Amino acid sequence: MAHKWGLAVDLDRCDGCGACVTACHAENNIPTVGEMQAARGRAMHWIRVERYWEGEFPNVRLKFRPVMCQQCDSAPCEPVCPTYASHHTADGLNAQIYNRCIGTRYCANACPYNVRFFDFFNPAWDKPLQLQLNPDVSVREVGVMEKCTFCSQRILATTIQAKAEKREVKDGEIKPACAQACPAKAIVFGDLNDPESEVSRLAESPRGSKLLEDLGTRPNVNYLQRLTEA
Amino acid sequence: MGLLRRGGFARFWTVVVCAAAVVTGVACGVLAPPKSGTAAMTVLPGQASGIFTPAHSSFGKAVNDFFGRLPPPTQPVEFPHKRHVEIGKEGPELKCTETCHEGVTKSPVAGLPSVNTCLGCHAAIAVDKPIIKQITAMQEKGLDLAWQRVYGYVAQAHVKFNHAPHIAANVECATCHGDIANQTVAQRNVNMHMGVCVTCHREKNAPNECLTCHF
Amino acid sequence: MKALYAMYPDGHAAQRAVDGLRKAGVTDNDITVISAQPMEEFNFSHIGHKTYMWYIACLGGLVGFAGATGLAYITETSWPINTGGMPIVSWWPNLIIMFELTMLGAILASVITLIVTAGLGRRRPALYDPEVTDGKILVGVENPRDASLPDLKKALQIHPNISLKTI
Amino acid sequence: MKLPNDATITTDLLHPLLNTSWRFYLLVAFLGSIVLMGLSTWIFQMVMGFGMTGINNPIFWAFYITNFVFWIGISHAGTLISAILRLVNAGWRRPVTRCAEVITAFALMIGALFPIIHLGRPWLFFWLVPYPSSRMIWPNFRSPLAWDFFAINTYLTGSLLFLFLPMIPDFAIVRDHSTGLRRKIYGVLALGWRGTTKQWHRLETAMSIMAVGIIPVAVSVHTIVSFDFSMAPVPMWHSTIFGPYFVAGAIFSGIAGLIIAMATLRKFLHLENYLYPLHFQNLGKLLLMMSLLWGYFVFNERLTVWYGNHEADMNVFWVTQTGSFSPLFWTMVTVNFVIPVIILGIKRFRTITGCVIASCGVCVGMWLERFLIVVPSLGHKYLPYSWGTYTPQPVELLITVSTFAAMTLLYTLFAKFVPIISIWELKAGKHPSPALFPEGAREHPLGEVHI
Amino acid sequence: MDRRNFIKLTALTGSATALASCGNPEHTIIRFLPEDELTPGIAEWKPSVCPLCASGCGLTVRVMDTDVEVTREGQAGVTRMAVAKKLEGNPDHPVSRGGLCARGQAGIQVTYHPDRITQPLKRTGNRGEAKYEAVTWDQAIAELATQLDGLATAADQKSLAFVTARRSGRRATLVQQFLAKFGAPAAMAFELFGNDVLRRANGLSFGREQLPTLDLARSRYVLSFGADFLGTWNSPVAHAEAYGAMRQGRPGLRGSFVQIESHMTQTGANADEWVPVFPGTEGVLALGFAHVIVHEKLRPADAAGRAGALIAGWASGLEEYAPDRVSKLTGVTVHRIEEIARHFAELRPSMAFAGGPPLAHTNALFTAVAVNALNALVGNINEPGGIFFTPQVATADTGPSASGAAPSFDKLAAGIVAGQLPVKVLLVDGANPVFATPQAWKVKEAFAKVPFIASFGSFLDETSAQADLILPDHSFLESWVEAAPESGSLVAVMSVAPPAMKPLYQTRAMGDVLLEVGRKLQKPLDLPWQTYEEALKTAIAPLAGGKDIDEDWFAIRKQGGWWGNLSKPAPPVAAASKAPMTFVEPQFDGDVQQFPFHFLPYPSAAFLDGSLAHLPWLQELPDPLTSAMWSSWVEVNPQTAERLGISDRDIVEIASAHGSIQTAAVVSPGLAQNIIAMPVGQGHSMFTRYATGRGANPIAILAPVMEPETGSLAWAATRVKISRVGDPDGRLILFAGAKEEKPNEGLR
Repeated sequence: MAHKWGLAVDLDRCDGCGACVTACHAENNIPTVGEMQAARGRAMHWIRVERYWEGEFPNVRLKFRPVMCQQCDSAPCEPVCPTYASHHTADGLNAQIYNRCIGTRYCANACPYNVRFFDFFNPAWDKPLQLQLNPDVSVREVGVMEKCTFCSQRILATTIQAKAEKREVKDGEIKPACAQACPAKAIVFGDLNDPESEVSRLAESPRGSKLLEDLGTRPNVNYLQRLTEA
Repeated sequence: MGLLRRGGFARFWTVVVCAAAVVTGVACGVLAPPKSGTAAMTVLPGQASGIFTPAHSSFGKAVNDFFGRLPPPTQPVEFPHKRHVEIGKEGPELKCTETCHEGVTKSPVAGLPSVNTCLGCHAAIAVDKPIIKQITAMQEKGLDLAWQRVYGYVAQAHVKFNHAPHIAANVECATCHGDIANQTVAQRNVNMHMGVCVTCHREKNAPNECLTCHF
Repeated sequence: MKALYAMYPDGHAAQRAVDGLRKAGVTDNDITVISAQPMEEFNFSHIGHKTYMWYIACLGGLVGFAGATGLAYITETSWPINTGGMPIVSWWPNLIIMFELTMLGAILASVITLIVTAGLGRRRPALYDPEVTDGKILVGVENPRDASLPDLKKALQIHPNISLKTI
Repeated sequence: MKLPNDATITTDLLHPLLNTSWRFYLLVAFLGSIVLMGLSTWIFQMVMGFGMTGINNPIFWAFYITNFVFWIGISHAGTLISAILRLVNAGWRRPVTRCAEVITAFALMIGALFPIIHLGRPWLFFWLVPYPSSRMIWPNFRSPLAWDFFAINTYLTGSLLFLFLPMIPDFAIVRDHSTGLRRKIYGVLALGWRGTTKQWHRLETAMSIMAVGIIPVAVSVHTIVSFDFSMAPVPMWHSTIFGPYFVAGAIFSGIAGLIIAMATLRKFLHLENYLYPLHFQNLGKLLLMMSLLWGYFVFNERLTVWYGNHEADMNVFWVTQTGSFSPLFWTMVTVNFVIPVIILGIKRFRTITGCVIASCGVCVGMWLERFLIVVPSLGHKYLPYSWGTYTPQPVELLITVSTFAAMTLLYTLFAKFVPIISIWELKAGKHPSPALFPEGAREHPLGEVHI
Repeated sequence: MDRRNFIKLTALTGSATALASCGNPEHTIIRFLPEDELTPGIAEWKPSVCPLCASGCGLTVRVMDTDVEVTREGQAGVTRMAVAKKLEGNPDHPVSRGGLCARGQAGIQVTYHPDRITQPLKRTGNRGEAKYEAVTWDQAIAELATQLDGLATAADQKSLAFVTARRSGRRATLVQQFLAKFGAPAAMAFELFGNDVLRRANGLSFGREQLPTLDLARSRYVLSFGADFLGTWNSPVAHAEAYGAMRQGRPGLRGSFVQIESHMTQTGANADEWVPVFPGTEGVLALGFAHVIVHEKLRPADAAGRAGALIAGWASGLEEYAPDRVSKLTGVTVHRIEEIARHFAELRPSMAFAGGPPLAHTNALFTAVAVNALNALVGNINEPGGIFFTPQVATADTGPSASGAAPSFDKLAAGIVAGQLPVKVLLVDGANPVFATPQAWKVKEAFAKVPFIASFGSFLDETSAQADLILPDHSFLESWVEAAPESGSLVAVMSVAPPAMKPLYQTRAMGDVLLEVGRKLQKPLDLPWQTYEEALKTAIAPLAGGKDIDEDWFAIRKQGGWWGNLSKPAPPVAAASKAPMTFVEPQFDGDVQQFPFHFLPYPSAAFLDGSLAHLPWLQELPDPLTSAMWSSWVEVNPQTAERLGISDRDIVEIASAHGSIQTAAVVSPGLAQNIIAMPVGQGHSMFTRYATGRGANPIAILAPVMEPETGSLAWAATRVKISRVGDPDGRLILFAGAKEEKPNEGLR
């Protein structure tokens, strides 16, 4: 049975520390664009922790929400790509194929979550910072789109491993960088087709909801709402 | 052409042309690359300098990559594959996938042997041959063989070929590498392009998803 | 080639010349009338009127349509890739491409027909006289049979001060 | 006003072709330098990286796409208009059609260039072409950009042919009036045109077929351009009105462009005897109609959004109505609606000057309209945390400017090498045989027959 | 960094040398013999310990075979090395439990930082000029030895001073032994956001001079007095893990959490109830709660025992802390006080703790003791879901103790400047006092007076730049690394791990250098170990208590440390005699009229006290609350901003009686009208290319107000004035989108 990879983000556990953001940078060779480019609104964070203020002092509340690619089942970014660079895989991933991307940036426009990022320049690392680069992930060059892949390199490695050992992938065996780093264990990754998996169990939660559900994008990320009172 | 036959227009056009010159000048001015975003640091002795980037160092390289032209590999020594494979046939102690390219069975990368590997055997065998002398000398000097990849892709293809699963699926090395067993230095025998991979994957109904190789 | 022709100042003269030729038993196909503009209102301008251009254009359109349909279907099924949960062969979007190629087919077909049937871009010399561009109208016969020459001359000589020309 | 006769028509209209003044070279040099600057800017942008533009996250489309839509819009001047006029056989079209069709051809070429300029990796644009490759993968026909590719190519091919066919007889005329090399060249271009009754008839049949064909294509092209936006679930983009809205806007700006072009030609090529105030009045009426139509569409678009009161849409709505984009918005409304309606609605203002003023306003306004469609929506999508703003950078401005120069340059060159008014059509319209006239008919200076 | 985008970059896509996995290397490349024979493409996981803060989280390091550019005998070439690729939390480690914070993730960039010091350096230019020449290790060590011999011959060993970050474990022991044997005063541990007050209070209340371990996971009601425990305070990773469990780890039971602070922190943002109070009155509030609890007979007063006895009038029912008075003092409504008090007493297990700004006032000790008393009253000490004290592994040897305690840092500086403390040789290890101290302390002037300064730093920061000799330490991935976590774990922990990779440069572990210097002295110090590793092994291996010490050692270093129950845990220290304390108004520096605002510097989520500002990942990490990157800012309450005509991104000047700084304003609803909050971390005058000259440093303008009992800096006790001095100039970079006039605030 094919997998259907999904995330569950428990906003009641998330404390907005940003560990996932840095972990993602480390795992996926996301370039640090630098002060000037950041000022131009070109900072790349495949996962970002959105924060929203509510109310005024002293009755002020703050809410965090980590937003990464929602890997939508009917993703608006996919059909608009003229070269199939953005498309859907059999196991429910929203793939972005860098080498096929010609940089129309249409997908990024179509994405309601703004989780797609464009390489405005060739990335650059002051030597020897590049020694940290993860050989399992491409270094994207100028002019291509990139986005959260659910750490597909980890998924692939584990599935190959499992295949070599003639077994199924165990639940919780695959962890994207963000889930692995998260100290509060707020991010859970797993197979939504497997009813036993942790992520499916969380998806059942009454607190569960999906981001911008009304747009009909059918995301594969479940957000478990933060409770306001004990 | 009959444009502007009235008087005074000559003057007008001269003005316009000057304006054009100014525009161009200004253009070049504003197009100057932005200044550095960071304070210039005094580089201390022994500190690394320079940057790492996927950009091409020259236009020529860029064009080559665009057309997928890889420079022909030039190996440091004339490694006789044929000879070693023959020996491998005779005895168990020499196997492509165990002795020199041991990564191939368990890793994405097959791996290229270092001098140490060579001298594992050649400390005793054929020590008088000049080529062996040469590499022995290299090891003493602390140098290694700078093998060049024979195949391999331009970076812009973003291809990640994982050897291990292919070996596990009993794909012959020769399928992609050609009959290296009968060559001295490895040559680029097979013209590998995406079509080859896709066709084979379709025949063997291996995953044909882009993400299998491009990520 | 040889030809016998005369230049006429206006449509009426040309019309008379044409009628004369017809009387002389020259079939419409052998009569050549050349003018610097179409002269719909004169009967002679209907020589060689018959054409299938409209049908050919429609045919071209059909070809384009078929081509587009095939292209879309074949390419989409040759490597089925799911985008946004849409069907692999999704006809709504394909309709747009099919429409465009249909129109392209029609347009190209009609232009090609024009070039072929109007004998444009041919190399071989044809009966022509630059005076035409000054508003004169040329009426003549190409490769007339020597026997019929006198009758033709008579037919073309509708007025004394019209000078017959031969090549 | 003396009416031109056959002879004067030919001499007048061939005059620019047959003798050249130094000012022509000066003008070409001037425009050429700007175009070159534009090209080098583009190369600079490619070499340095796309980041030289002001594009950012989340505003991934801005100036280039605005220009793309704008030029495609302008391109609707010619072919569509002249095709319609041909079909209804409006005699006053005769001096107008060619200048119009030329605009179409060149505006399309320029417009089609912009999607390539705006690509992150322009050198790979050919992946949009469906051709068999070793990759065994094809373009995605589900993408509006693929539709664009087909639509624009069809329209471009059609327009070029539509422009070229009626030029053949004129080339023949030039051929017969020139000598030497020029004669050879025009001889080739004339495709051995003689003007036999058969040729004339085939030509006119072909023209009417194409006129029938080109109109739906033109409509489809701008509808598809509008699909680029309306297919995406972006606030204020995802709207069914965009198709007709864009087509109307395109014709609107197209007519404006045509009026400006004609006025320029009339002035500099001294075509007062061919382009009468009547032409401008007629086009002015068209423009007025389109202006009202445009206003109607804008009102519809805004009203539905405001009434629907969807949160995300309203963010964009207010940003354009009262927010940072409001100055642009209200400028647009003024120059696209208020001014044209005033000028063109009042008969005594509907002079050549009046039309030109209105048209210039409309060109600016329509450019703004496209900008206001593209940018504010992208800057204010659903999650406020990822909102953004946009400021154009030098490269974008320079490339934009250079395309206007390119348009002028191409037009100038065309007017230099091709009779800008169709000689034979003019003649054909000029002297219908009295034999066909009912009694009491009088001839209109433009070949119209008024009973 | 932006510069780099324009150096010889063509946009013409990827290069052949991007990664080892693709393309052909250059023909002319020189290869040296591989350092490690690792199977290329296969990752190894090695244990390590995160040194970036005091929590001592255990790491696992992903190590892979990589081509590294190196220079051998002046010849540039490439060699294959096993280098670290990614840091993850060690799932077995009792502190990190598999998690890792953003700072820890970025720690890997310390090793690969382009501005790392690669070899010993000797100063050639003036101090602070950053002009250095390369010297060999032998020369460097000889140099240091000569200096020390100079002191020895002059019988002036006392004038050797050693400044270090607060360190535990063998590294500290080694330094202490070194100094003691040499005859110098003990090392001075300097940290800006220190917790000495809390340690002292815990010592007084519970006999444990250490930070508390919070058993959040099992708690039902958490009362935090200003402690940013999820962000920067104490042991954030352990806290976050437990916090997650507290919220959703127990089916049907969700712990609630109240944050009492005067400026909203990342932690406060997660609170169910956020209670702003007047700065410095948190102690009163705590006693207000206690008052309610006692009076409503929810708990008997004597339940507090020793901790309660430290509060004057505790036994008599805390009459002067009646809710109405407390309400006046703190600005919290009576109703709220009573409500929270009842919850705290009833929803048990509950816990209360204080940290951060409340303990940075002149009355900090009172506050801490009061909170302890509240805790004790409800009986949360060493109870599940309450507060624990991690058993401490004794790593200090019974060697000679240092001759004379170290003076507090401000006194040292003052002493040097005044010439009373003639420090002749100053060794600096891992501290950056020149940056992290108020200008009023005149540390830079003091350093200028010291004849010889040697630094073990890996980077040229404000302090290292003063050094005459730099003996660069390994990065933590290249050397033996250890940590004895003071808190965060319920069992005793001693983290230790071998190098995860070979050193990239000619650096040396500080421990080994000290040992070698000790040997090289004219009068060798005969320290009991030859190497740092040996020092670690001798103390840590026995913890396992196995037969074969080598086996134990192997097992320990393999799992990245030892943890478990100590055979003989240290007993609580006896009660120090202390007069019962009463609330005294906190003292603030600066006249209220002239300086109307409380100035509240706080450790930034990314840089802590600024020691991490050199890591590009952290510079580009959006701040949790303001989403600011690459910049520093000051937070102002909306009403205040409106009153002063300040709007977002405007440039403002903050002036205290001791100086002024300029930075960009962020209008934030998360703090009271009379408070100005500013993150610490930016404003380095010299700290690698990424941090130099960026933003402003709030520490500089702090008043030299000290907490009297412990003599630690009361960094929240400064008053300032703020004024708009300029329009936005782009120095503040926000990741969050610009707000329009019709902002969409709510979550969708």
